Amino acid sequence: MIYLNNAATSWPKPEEVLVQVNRHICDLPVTPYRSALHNSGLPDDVRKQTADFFHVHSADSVIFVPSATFALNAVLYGLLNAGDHIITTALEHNSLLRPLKTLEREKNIILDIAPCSSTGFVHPGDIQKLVKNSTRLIAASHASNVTGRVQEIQAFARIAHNSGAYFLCDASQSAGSIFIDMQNDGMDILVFAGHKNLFGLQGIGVYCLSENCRPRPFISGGTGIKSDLPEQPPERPIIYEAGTQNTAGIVSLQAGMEFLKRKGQNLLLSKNTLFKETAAKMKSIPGVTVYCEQDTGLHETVLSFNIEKLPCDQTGIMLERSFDIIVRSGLHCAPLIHKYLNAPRGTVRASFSVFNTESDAAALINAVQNITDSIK
Amino acid sequence: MIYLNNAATSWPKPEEVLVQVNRHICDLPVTPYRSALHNSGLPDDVRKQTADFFHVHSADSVIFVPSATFALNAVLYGLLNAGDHIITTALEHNSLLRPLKTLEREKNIILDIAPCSSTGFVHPGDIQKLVKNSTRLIAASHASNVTGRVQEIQAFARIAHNSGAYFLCDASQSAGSIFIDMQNDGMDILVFAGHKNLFGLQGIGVYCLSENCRPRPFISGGTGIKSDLPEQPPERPIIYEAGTQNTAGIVSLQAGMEFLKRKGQNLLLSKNTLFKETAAKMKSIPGVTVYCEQDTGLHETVLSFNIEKLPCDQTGIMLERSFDIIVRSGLHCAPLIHKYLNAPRGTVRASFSVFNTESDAAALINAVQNITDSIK
Amino acid sequence: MTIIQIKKIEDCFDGSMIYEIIFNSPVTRPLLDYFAGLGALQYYNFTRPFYKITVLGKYELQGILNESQLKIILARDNPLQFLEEFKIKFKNWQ
Amino acid sequence: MTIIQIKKIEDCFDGSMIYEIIFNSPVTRPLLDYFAGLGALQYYNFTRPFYKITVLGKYELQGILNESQLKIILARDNPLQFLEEFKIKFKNWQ
Repeated sequence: MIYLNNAATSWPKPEEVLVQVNRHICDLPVTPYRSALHNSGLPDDVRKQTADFFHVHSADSVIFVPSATFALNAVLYGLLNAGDHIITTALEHNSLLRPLKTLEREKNIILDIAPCSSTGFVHPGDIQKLVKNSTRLIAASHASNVTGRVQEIQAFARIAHNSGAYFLCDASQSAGSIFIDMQNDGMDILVFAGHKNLFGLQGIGVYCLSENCRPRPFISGGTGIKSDLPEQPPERPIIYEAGTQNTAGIVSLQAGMEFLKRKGQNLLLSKNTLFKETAAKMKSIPGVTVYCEQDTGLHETVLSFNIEKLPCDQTGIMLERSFDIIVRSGLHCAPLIHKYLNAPRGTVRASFSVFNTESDAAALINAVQNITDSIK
Repeated sequence: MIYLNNAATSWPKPEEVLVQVNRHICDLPVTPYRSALHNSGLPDDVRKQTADFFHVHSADSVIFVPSATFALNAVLYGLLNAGDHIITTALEHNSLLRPLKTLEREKNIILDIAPCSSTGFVHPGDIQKLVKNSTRLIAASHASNVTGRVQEIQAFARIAHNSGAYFLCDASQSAGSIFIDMQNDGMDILVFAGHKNLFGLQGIGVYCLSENCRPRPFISGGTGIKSDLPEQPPERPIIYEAGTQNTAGIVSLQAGMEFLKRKGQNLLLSKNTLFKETAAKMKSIPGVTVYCEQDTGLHETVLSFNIEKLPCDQTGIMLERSFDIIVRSGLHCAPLIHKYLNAPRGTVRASFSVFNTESDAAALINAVQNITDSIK
Repeated sequence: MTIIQIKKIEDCFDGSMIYEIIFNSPVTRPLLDYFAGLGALQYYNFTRPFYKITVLGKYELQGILNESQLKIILARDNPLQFLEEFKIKFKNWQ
Repeated sequence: MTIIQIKKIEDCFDGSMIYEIIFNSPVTRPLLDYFAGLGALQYYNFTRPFYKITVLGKYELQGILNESQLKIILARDNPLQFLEEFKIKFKNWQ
């Protein structure tokens, strides 16, 4: 079985993730925030490592949550009020679009969606055009989860800050794969999932806030400390963290970041090379459409394509059942981009991790070749 | 090290929890809801098992969430509107009290809190007295996480239903330890944590809804299916489940329930006996106050006490550092009950799991005896 | 040969009517040929051959030869009637 | 002997001022006796002896003899001044 669905969840995980998670489950449970007398360093050490990894201004502004979806809901509900104008893009995942759509209906926020090119690139000028006096937030993906195209986020940030708005970057697809410097990139809110290119388990997400970005808390509950306060305590991080955390998930994220810090640079270079070569080979197969621009621009290693005469779902099943290659087909939870790709029913997406090999890529190309040959 | 903080998080976990979680992390990731062509049974098999375990009317009404705290926030925000009257109790955890306090401030709900006895028992009559025409919800713990006292929840449910209100039962402390039949007990909303008496990992919680209880969705996002809908799809369970789930947590919950189904009955009987004997011994130590009624009523195996001349935090540290016994001291995130216990600074809480032995209990009694002897 | 389970499955689109049909034994070549007689067959002769049978306006069958399950994608108007129709057709084969 | 870390820790009450003080070597009996001279000592002679020194109106020290850390619970008025005061007292011992 060849796994090429890493954009959904990376697999396999590095060995240290398994080892550390196991150790954690076997060890005595920790009580976050409380007395350090038997302190495992959880979760505060991981907060520091995360702040370091993404250059967040302070470890206390790193918030651990169950998913990037939760993070986006929390920040959007906590930040937006009736009449606020929000600009987002056609690339976005339902984890961003759906809460915005619900807020549009329930809270009368005003939503504008910038278009993208046929390879999933959002021109900063198209964002600039949408800016109004009431613009409070520009929210955009760092990289499309469909085409992999990396966006000019520093330009988005500048546009936001020039108009007195916050810039939210959804880096779920890129974190761990493409270098992110929260402060230098001008992000007010950085959101990402732990289970993709950071190699954590499913069930851990993170958001990081700039000092001046202060959403209302989205959930409240037990904090272990200051329990006498009737509402959530006002200081970071606990203002945003209530209830028992997914500590195994936090440990897995830590192990994943340590793995990347130690081995990431070389592995990521090889992964990018493999991706570019595979994209080029895929493009050269007659009857195949590839939705990326492998020659220009920075790319996450997500290869979307279609075999022209086949529905994407059918190609997906054939690859999985006849060729033992797991890809994903359909909209990839990003419903708006496909109009721009001219692929209204979606794409087949092969997404690579650092553990994929040349032989995996060759098997994919061979299978697609085989399928297109059989159609003739 | 003797671990008596199982009411916070149970430890150790049964071996099958470790084995199944490990297998899950090593196995290919699953895509919930989608094509069954490589179906691991996750999470729908666990939904069915949970519905069976707690006698929920339908597996689709079992909702997996990151924590009981999340579940309570989701249900309360999804159900309550301005002017709604809610009755809760002095026993409750901040995971219930804090969202209600926030809703009182933000959404103008009206909140009444029923008192409890000096052992943490809420008389149903005291709930009945608070009922109004506008009462929409009665929300109460199944068992106090401070005194362990189990409540007469069927009476609470009757009061709720006679007044056209919903009954929400927070069974975080009791689920897996005390038999729960959602339908027979008259619960409209059953909430619990997976990491306590159900032996799952931290980071998994559940809520179950009766057919007619339909909160608005609290978060929205990717669902993997029906991605073309602009908002969350309307059917259960996905209306309430957005984003990547903590699948390792769901697997751990499954393994925990299987463990309890196979071995629970005998182990729980022994645990209760051990608890009653330990409570009786603790009561007999001069200078110790015990906050339970071990002779009357049903009890979760949570033993709260204080050494009269010592602050609870000091007793807690002494037990941990001088005697290697891990308990928890303070308010236990339940800030209102302590007034009724006449323990305004909190209690020391020793909480048992089925893995605790007579020798653990003897060590606790011996240590407390030792401390009280040293005070004289 | 009988159907042991019919399970609704989903794709990315609201309103899709797709079921997985699980048989108690594999879909062999004679059965596939019978199914093919109901409509138009696309057959991909891979090591594990993939088939797709289109019964125009009614349903589409997709699966792998010698596996015990197939996917039926039903037309959106009257899908359950077409599912019943397929079940009867299958019964008639036996 | 020096302090290598001072870490704010919390309890269940808002406004509590509690720090954990970590030394580069264990609190031995002579140091404990010195601390005891600053206020009133409660000493529990267990296998791992527990001590508590109350400096009335200022702070309380709690720890285990021969361990390298202790907890200081500061009075709520002017807590940081009392923390400084403790640090000076500790320095004076050396």
